[in-house]
Amino acid sequence: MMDTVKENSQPKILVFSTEKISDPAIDLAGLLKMHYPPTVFTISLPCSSAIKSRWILHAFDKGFDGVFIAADGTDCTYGESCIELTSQVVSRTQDMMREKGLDPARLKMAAICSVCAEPFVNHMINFTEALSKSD
Amino acid sequence: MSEKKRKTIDYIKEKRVVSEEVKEKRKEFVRLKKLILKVLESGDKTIPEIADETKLPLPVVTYTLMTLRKFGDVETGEIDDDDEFFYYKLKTKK
Amino acid sequence: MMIENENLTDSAENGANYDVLVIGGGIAGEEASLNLANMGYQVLLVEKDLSLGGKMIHLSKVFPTLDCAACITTPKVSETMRHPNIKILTNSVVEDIEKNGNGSFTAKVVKKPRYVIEENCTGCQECEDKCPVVVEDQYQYGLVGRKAVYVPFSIASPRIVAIDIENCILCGLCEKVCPADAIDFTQEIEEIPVKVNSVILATGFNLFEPEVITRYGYGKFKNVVTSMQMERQLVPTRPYNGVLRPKDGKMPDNIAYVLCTGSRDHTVGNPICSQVCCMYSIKQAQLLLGALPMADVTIYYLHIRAFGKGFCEFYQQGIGMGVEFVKGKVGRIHEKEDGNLILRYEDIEEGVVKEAEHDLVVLSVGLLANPETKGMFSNDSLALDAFDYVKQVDELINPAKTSIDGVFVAGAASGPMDIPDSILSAGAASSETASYIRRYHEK
Amino acid sequence: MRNKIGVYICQCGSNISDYVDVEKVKEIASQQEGVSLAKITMFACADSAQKEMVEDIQQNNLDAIVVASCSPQLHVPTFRGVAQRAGLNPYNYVQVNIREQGSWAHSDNPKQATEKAVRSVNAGIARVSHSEALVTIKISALNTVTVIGAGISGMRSAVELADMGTFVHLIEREHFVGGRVSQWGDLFTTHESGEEVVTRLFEEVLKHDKIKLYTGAELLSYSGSVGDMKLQVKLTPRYVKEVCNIENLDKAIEVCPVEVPDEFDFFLTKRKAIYKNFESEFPKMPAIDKANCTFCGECQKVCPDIDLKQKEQIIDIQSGAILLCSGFDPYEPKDGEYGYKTIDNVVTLQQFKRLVELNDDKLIYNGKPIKNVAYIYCVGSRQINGDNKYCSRYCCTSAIHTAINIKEKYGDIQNYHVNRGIRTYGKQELLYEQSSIQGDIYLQFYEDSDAVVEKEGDKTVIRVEDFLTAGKEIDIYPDLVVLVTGMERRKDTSIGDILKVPVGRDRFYNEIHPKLRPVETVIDGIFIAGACQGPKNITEAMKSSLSAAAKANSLLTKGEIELEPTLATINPNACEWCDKCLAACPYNAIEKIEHSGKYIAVVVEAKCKGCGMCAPVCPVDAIEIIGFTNVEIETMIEAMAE
Repeated sequence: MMDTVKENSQPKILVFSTEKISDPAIDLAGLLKMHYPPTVFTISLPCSSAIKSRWILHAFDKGFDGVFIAADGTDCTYGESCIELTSQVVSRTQDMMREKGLDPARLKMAAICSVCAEPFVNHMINFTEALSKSD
Repeated sequence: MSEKKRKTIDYIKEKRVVSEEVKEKRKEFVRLKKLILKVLESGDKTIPEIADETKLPLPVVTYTLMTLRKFGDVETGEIDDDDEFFYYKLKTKK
Repeated sequence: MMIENENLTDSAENGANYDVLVIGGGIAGEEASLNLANMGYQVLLVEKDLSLGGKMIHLSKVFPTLDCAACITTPKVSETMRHPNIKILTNSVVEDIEKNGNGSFTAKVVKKPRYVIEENCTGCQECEDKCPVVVEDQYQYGLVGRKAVYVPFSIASPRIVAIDIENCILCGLCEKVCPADAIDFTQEIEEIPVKVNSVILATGFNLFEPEVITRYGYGKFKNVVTSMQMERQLVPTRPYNGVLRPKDGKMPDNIAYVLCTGSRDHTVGNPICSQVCCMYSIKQAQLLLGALPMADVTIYYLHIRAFGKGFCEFYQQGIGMGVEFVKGKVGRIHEKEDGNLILRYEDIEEGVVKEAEHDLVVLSVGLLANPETKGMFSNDSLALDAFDYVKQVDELINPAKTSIDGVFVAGAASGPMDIPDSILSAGAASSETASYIRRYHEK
Repeated sequence: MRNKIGVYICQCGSNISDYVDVEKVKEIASQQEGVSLAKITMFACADSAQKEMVEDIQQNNLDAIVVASCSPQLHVPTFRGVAQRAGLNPYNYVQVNIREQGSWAHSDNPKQATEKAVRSVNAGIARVSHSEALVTIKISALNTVTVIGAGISGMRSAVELADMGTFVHLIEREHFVGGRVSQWGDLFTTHESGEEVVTRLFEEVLKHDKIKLYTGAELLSYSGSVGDMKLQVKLTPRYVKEVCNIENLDKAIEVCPVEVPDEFDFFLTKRKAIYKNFESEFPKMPAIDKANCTFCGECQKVCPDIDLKQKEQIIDIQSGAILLCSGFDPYEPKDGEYGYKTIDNVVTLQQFKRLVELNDDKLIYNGKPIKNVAYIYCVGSRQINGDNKYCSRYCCTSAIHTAINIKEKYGDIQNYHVNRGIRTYGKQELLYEQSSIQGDIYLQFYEDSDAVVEKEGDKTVIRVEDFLTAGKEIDIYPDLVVLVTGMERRKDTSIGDILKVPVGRDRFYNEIHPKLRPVETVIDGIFIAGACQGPKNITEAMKSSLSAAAKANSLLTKGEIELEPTLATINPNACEWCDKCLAACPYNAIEKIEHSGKYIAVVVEAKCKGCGMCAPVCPVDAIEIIGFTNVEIETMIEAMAE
């Protein structure tokens, strides 16, 4: 599936990960030499509920095709409210995306625990595939 | 880096003897590995199919195959129509 | 690797090398070490395994919150690894602990060779890739193989390789390919004498080995597995590509749990309840229903001990998800030709013996005392309880106190315990230790 | 802006350089704005490489460094250390992951792995160029803990804290210490009595000059934050002078005309308005129960040590942390629940235990000798219809232990255990075995059914559908029915309300995390221990008390608390107080203040954890997280997108 996409047209994905929970999973994917598209870039934050809509919109503005939030989910060390607040960030941003004529499906979120290497890789492969189809 | 340069394997070779059992175990794994990889050359197979063709006991095939999968010789394919057994295939190396 | 001399002298009061010797780097040992290090005490943490993290780091998710065990353990492990007041020796054991007249202790730490220069190894695994030897992987409980030179497991700490010299064929390939010159076959056993002001035993527990109960056929019937083997199958870093039968790789759809395997059983010499098996089985059952949506899971139990905070609700959640609970004592297991298993059990509700067929059986094995703890002390001086756990001599008021003043116990070394209780017990041990040090060695 | 940046690209042996063209990465990095040197290194983490970096920083006056190597999880402290040794602020350092998230993840595609590394390093350079020099925030902390509740948990924590060198204010609402355990008799597993345990602990408390005990003390208000917490406490007088003649006081009790049911004996006996519990209880003198005293003055006539003119006092207590050990209430069955209060021979386990303590040779209740005792389990716990879905943990063991005791004490007794599955976990299993061997009979009702207690003529009958005999209905005619009642959170929630400690589904105080931080609450500096956090037996309560003592001591012992400087900041010019950040903050770290004629929000540094939950909810984007500011994140995005 990846081979059919020309290299320079591969969709670019920005991942917001978290220092304690999802970043270790993304590292683990590399450790286990699991491959995902190299057009995936990561910015790590303390907690996924700290992501600002303006950053996401900025990423689309600058040429990213998709933004993926590798959320803490229930493992968040800062408390249970993380899940709800992160979802609010997503829905608020998706509203803004609609207003700007951006497909809200270009913003995705999933909880990635610190050993969820395989789920992360699958998310990246599937998201890349979905984004290249929609283009 | 440390100043160590000499190959230290020579040092331990003078002190230790490798047991026959360990040597045997290694040979046996190489044999199993060859048998299984050979069978997979003709196409994707489930564990019972591999066991059938290689005449190896089922648990031996499972253990060896999963080890080969772990070290990147074999990868997982689709599941069969009854949702019971996965097919396994040779990993295409670049 | 040598211990730097500066660490061995005058780092603690009273001419001792360390304020505390913590034995065991599982969750209890880490918690105790961190508490004391944060109070400013110098800690020597000795772990017999190649990595910190104990049993917990190998678990999937943990009851009753279902948060991932690795997400909880690894931050604690790395905090321990980095703490300036904690010195860690892995692959090492403690011998000859003896109490001195002034309230301090001498002991001998025996550091086994890893054949790898710890500070040089970057964990790149190039050697592992080339190593021609495959043996059973003890960290996957024998379900797959590993190499003779290997990183213990992917989230190990330190995440560096070790050479299993017993199974090494001395081909030297690892040394040849190592880009960091980290392989060193000249390493020998090192004996390091230490003087410490107190000792914490966080030596944990052993898992019951079910081969003893021949009626269950563990070892003979490959589709009878232990709960720890199932735990590994449920982890993202699992041995297989999913939950599969070890015999033939079939995806199971009718799984049975046999509770109290090796617990509450005089015939195996362990009459007490292991405290965690009910809950981890209910947890695994819930995870299995998630991983295998079409599967049935049946738990054969005597009593469900869902006693802790949130446990009872978790048990009800299991019932709600469709886990079947049968009050029954499993007598014998037979294997059919297709690998399925017939369980003969006494249905306690109806008072009759019944049979049921399952395609995978998980033995919920109990916890046993770690027999090595007592041997660490000279002259049999450490008292044990009737089940060989470290005896708590003042259980109600000083729960960490042992028969030797200045030696304290943390976690499952004093009896079966779940993770929250182990953490609390380690907290108790750190308080009692700090007070002891103040009483005897300060001022 | 930093403009003398040093960049180091690590080969990691060949782990990175096999797949990533490090030369190319270095070339492009060296052309970035602000970069004054770029180098390739074999192993950045090696000692020699670290020394080289220190020299580079000092010789070239570098004002920031970037190391592109492995995961920040592994080496951020290493390179922060390098910066520090070279005299550079450790926060002017950024690590870029080109191994786990570069060469290894994309070893199948070296060309693109290189591309990704180039952009990631450029992003790192962009980020570091906006980085600020930060210093760790230090707040001073008073090495004093206020322990609320002088039951066994509170006393045990207080003693340990004092042993470790922390000063303790121990405040107890009642006039006597010891809490619930002083009401217990013989205890599993050591066979000490509750009275003995309390006495031992209390003697330790008395010995310590680092513990100040206040009885009759009630928390009124709380302010401040970790390190410096202020409490206002009301002291109710006991109307008895501190130095007094015990004999006279005993006479005073005799002459007191007021009799009320004694709660210490769970209302099985009566006491006077001037009263004491047991001999060793603190202080060894009675107290006058203000609520029931008529102030008739009879006692004062026989005892000059009584002073009915004592006044209420309000005092201020200052401490660095608070440890809550406020305990539990035993579940009080509703009238008619299993015949409680409607059938004469139904008592609770707590009452039964007092009854056993009060009856030496023969077990007698309401004048009748007791031969058959039936225990109904899970009263107030694991409720099918009620709110208490949880298991109270200690009651199975406690009831069985009592059943064994009474058989030993009185001989000829038959025990019936009507239960919902016995939970004698761990070593307590042996008690269950022992009681079965002594001939106790166990009947188990179904999870979703219930036992029924009724009057049948002059007899009391328990009807139970017995699970163990395939649902056969069995009737038992006991002389006494004991309701094995569980634990509930304290009915009086005033302390929790004042301190704003969150509660869990079971309404007990909630810890931050049951495994990682079981004695800490979301409020920094407020700890919980013992049964106020959830049902516990004595050993378990002791463990949690000692754990909390360890945590509180290690927090305060250095006299100051260090906080990471990566906290939220609020731009006072932009902020238009709307309280959204306050609502989002899980740590209550936002305060409303007046600033240049308007209300704005400010971050309380001592409470902020830097999680950033407040930042996205601000409608005017006034909040930034230091180290993750808009300019840092957005320039990174630009570098990655190029």
